[in-house]
Amino acid sequence: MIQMHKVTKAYPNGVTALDDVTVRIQKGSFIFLVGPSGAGKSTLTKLIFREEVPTRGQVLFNGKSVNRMRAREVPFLRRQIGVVFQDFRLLPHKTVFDNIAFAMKVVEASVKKIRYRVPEVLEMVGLATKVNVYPHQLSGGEQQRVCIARAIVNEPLLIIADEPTGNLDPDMAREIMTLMLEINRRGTTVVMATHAREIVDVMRRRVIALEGGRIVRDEEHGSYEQKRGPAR
Amino acid sequence: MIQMHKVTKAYPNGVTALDDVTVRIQKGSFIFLVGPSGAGKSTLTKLIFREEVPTRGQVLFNGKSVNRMRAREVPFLRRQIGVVFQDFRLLPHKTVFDNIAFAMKVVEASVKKIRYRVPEVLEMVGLATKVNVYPHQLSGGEQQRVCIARAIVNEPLLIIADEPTGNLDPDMAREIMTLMLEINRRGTTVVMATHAREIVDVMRRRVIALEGGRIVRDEEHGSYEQKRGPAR
Amino acid sequence: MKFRTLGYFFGEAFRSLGKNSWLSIASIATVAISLLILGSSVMMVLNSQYWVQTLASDLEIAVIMDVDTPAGQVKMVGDKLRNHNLVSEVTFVPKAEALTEMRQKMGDRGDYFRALGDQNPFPDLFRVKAKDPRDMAVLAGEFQGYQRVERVLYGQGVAENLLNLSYWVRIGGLVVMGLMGGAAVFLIATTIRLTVYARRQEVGIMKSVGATNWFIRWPFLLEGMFLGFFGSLVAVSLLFAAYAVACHYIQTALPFVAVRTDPAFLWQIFEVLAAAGVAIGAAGSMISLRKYLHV
Amino acid sequence: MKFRTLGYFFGEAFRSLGKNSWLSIASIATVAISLLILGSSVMMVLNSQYWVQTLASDLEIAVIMDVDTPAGQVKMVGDKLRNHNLVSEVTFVPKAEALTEMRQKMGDRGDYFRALGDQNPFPDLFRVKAKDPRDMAVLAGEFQGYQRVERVLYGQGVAENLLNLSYWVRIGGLVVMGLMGGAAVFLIATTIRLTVYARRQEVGIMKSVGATNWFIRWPFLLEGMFLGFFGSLVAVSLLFAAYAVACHYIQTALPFVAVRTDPAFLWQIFEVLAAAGVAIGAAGSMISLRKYLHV
Ligand SMILES: Nc1ncnc2c1ncn2[C@@H]1O[C@H](COP(=O)(O)OP(=O)(O)OP(=O)(O)O)[C@@H](O)[C@H]1O
Ligand SMILES: Nc1ncnc2c1ncn2[C@@H]1O[C@H](COP(=O)(O)OP(=O)(O)OP(=O)(O)O)[C@@H](O)[C@H]1O
Ligand SMILES: [Mg+2]
Ligand SMILES: [Mg+2]
Repeated sequence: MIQMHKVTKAYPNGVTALDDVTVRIQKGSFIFLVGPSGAGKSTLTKLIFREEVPTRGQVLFNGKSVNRMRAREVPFLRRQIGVVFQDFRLLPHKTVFDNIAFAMKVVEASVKKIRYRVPEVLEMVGLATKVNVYPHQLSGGEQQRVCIARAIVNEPLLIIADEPTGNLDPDMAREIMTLMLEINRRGTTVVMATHAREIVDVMRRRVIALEGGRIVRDEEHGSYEQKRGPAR
Repeated sequence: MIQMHKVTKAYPNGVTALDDVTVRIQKGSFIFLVGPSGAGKSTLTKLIFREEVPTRGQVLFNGKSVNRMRAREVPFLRRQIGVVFQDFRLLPHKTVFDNIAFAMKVVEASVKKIRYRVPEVLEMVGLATKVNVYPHQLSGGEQQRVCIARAIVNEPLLIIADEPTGNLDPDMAREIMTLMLEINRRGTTVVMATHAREIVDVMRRRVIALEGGRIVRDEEHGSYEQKRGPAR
Repeated sequence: MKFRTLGYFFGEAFRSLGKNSWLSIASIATVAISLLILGSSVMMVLNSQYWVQTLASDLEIAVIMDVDTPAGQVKMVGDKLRNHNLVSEVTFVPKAEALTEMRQKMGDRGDYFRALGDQNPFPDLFRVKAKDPRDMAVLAGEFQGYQRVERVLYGQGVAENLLNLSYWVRIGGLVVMGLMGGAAVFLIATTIRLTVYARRQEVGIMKSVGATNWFIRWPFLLEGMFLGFFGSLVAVSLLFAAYAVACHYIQTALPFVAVRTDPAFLWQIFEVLAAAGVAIGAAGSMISLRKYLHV
Repeated sequence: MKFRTLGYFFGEAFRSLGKNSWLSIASIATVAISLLILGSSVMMVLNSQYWVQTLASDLEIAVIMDVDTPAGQVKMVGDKLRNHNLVSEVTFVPKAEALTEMRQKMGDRGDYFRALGDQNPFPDLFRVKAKDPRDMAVLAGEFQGYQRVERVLYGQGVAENLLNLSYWVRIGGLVVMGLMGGAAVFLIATTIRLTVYARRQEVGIMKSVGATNWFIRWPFLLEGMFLGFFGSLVAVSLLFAAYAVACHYIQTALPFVAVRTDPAFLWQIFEVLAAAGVAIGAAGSMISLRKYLHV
């Protein structure tokens, strides 16, 4: 589904966030991106939905070049991808309902479908009671969950989640992970950048570890850190 | 140092975030605030530096009423408190250096002191190389560390850290915790809201657990969750 | 594009108008001020042109007969003038009347004409109006050739001067209108640019969840157009109120100045300003959005 | 407040001016446009007042003697007029001159005076200028009482009309200036309000790290004042350029219209506009900041 070939990303100020990264992500897989702060995890995900374009190399999504794509096509790429942004990116002047409904209006969903689907996803992330409040009236974890709800509402082909449990308590984090697994089971590809050691170690999925913009580890049933002896 | 007496906070939209909370925090102590997402942790900290005022009850800081304070005095209260905000709150049009220097200029520190002190704290949080970039050019964890640096730069009497390790990898989180402990050892009071079970359980400090706006647990050498049998 | 999306666009535009109420008011006021300036200069130009035209059409050619021309020949010339196809009106001023008129014109000093006794040194003359004031020079030349015509006077250049003036008023008016129109577009573009600037973050978020440029643009565009339209309504109301007062004042104080008050004229002004308002709003929005859509 | 903090305030103000360069340019342009409008109306008012004054001071009283007054008595009246303490200038126009003048005034039709032969029906007269045109009515009444004065003329109400006009021009000018000044303050307040609105988040952050209201305010205030000042510079430059052209045109085309071109006058205009620009910028900033400081 996603192919990156010798991708290098240097930001205009000279920081090389990704350095010669080649990776291939199968449709329907569940992938953890791990690595220290500043390793390039977010940058890697941003290349997929073309928030950034690579300095060198190729990014393909479903066989189509993302970096050579024309500007007009970009919105249609993004509609196939649900993103949980590390900084949430909620529209400050819209309620929780309207924030999620906006993602549906963009794809011209019917009013009926919006009325049915938005409460459903809010229920899934445990925010049924916060339908009509504005983002600044939510706690950090609640904002994060709104962002998760928005990412899944259109049932995209791919979900990119950047640190989706950073502001959640362990119980809530577990619930969100269960939700992600459920969505993945239905065929959606999931790419998740995370620092949550416990979660990664428990789930035993493919782990891609970045460090200084390079892939330092890529294991099919990996753990958060390099295995030293048996898994705990 | 901080006293809260029968404090209730209801937001204008009717949500009761804190319900009859009474708590007393000694000078020099190190306190964890835990609890599920939306429990009221951030709200409790916001009452201390008067980002919010309680609906009922009293908040005292160093014996002075915070909620009855006149608007003119508020800046001087805030200068005694270093806050790591859950949403970072960095000035988008200022570089990392200027963001931190701003907190020093507010207290009219000398240019010489600023030149010396800012790189020092950036070094402490591991961002010595990011002095002259803007917040949007930083990764999530890097932004969080800038916020930590800003909170400690003026050597405040109290540090309030709201989820300061949510975007950091475990190694970096450990370093930051070491830093906080070091600062605490020098006499600074630290109040930290967190979901990081590992950290809380390892440190064995006072833990105040909130749930639905009420204090459900307050232990001198507590753990993240209610003890069931011996600590693991 | 589906119909419901259209509904969304209008809904968003109105919600934003309502939500940023003071911002909306400020924008409307800006549009109104600009259009007020524009509108008053349009009205001034049109009116001064109209006045010059009216003045010019009041201008006349004096055809002065030889003092001793017999009445028969005077009548012949009169008929010839009246039948000329470029002439609209001919008035005959006989000798006697000319003397009286002269005396009046001289006012107090006219008393000294008494010295003339019963002599009447004045000739018969015709006052001739041309259908089109621009033909006056040609007509004057032609009349000069008629029999027993002593001389032809037509304001000694006043007509040409007035027509010239009318030309310059038109040019000057266009320049002023152009400048004011430019200033208006600039002011509104600035205002809308600032509102978009204040919302650049939102635009970025919208793009990152897959909204197309036009999906983002339409609500802003409609908002700009509504702001422009409301602004033009305010401008037209104020302008017409001020105009009514000014007309009243002018008609009593300066009755010789012609002003236009016909509804067709006012309606035209309204149409022009409303269209200008909407166009300005739309242009302002488009200009402003360009910058922040490349997210 | 320490000196270094002052440096910080100026530094911030300039940095912000440079960083939001297009925003700064837009604000400067807004100030410039507003002040241009304000400035041109000030100049128009002052000039028309000046013109009316000049005109009024050119007005004269004609003191007409009886036709058959002996030269001695005429001279006596002349001396009396010249020694009057409200009179600034007296010109004597003897009979002969009056006839010539009359002939010239009559132009072509003056030929008919030939009928008068050698008779001169005109009297001796004096043209008298008052020191203050407003005294003319009083003086005229007084002169009427002098011996052998046949009648006194002073423009048959023209003087009063002109003085009246001058009064109305002043009133009207003040109204226009008031409106334009208000519009300018409003436009700039809007502009600065929008810049502050765009930065309300920043203001909130500053407050939450312990900045006092004045610490936040000063850079914005200075920025507004600089914007206002630069705007007034632009306005003054354009205004003076346009004025130079207009003066040149008026002095050649309409030589009888008086215009003010003395440096003192221009300097005064500059001072007024610069002060207005700075005040407007400061006022705009203060108004705009009020709302967002209650964080
Ligand atoms: N817009 C940008 N301009 C310049 N440098 C950037 C930009 N965005 C990120 N960087 C730099 O690129 C590097 C990788 O950033 P990235 O956000 O991908 O890290 P990350 O792995 O997501 O870290 P974290 O876990 O802290 O979120 C960092 O050093 C960061 O400072
Ligand atoms: N400004 C506000 N207006 C209305 N309700 C608010 C506001 N801020 C917070 N709340 C609500 O108050 C409750 C407590 O919020 P608070 O931010 O204190 O939670 P928290 O414990 O910090 O959660 P988290 O761990 O997710 O950050 C939540 O239900 C939240 O929705
Ligand atoms: Mg990241
Ligand atoms: Mg919180």
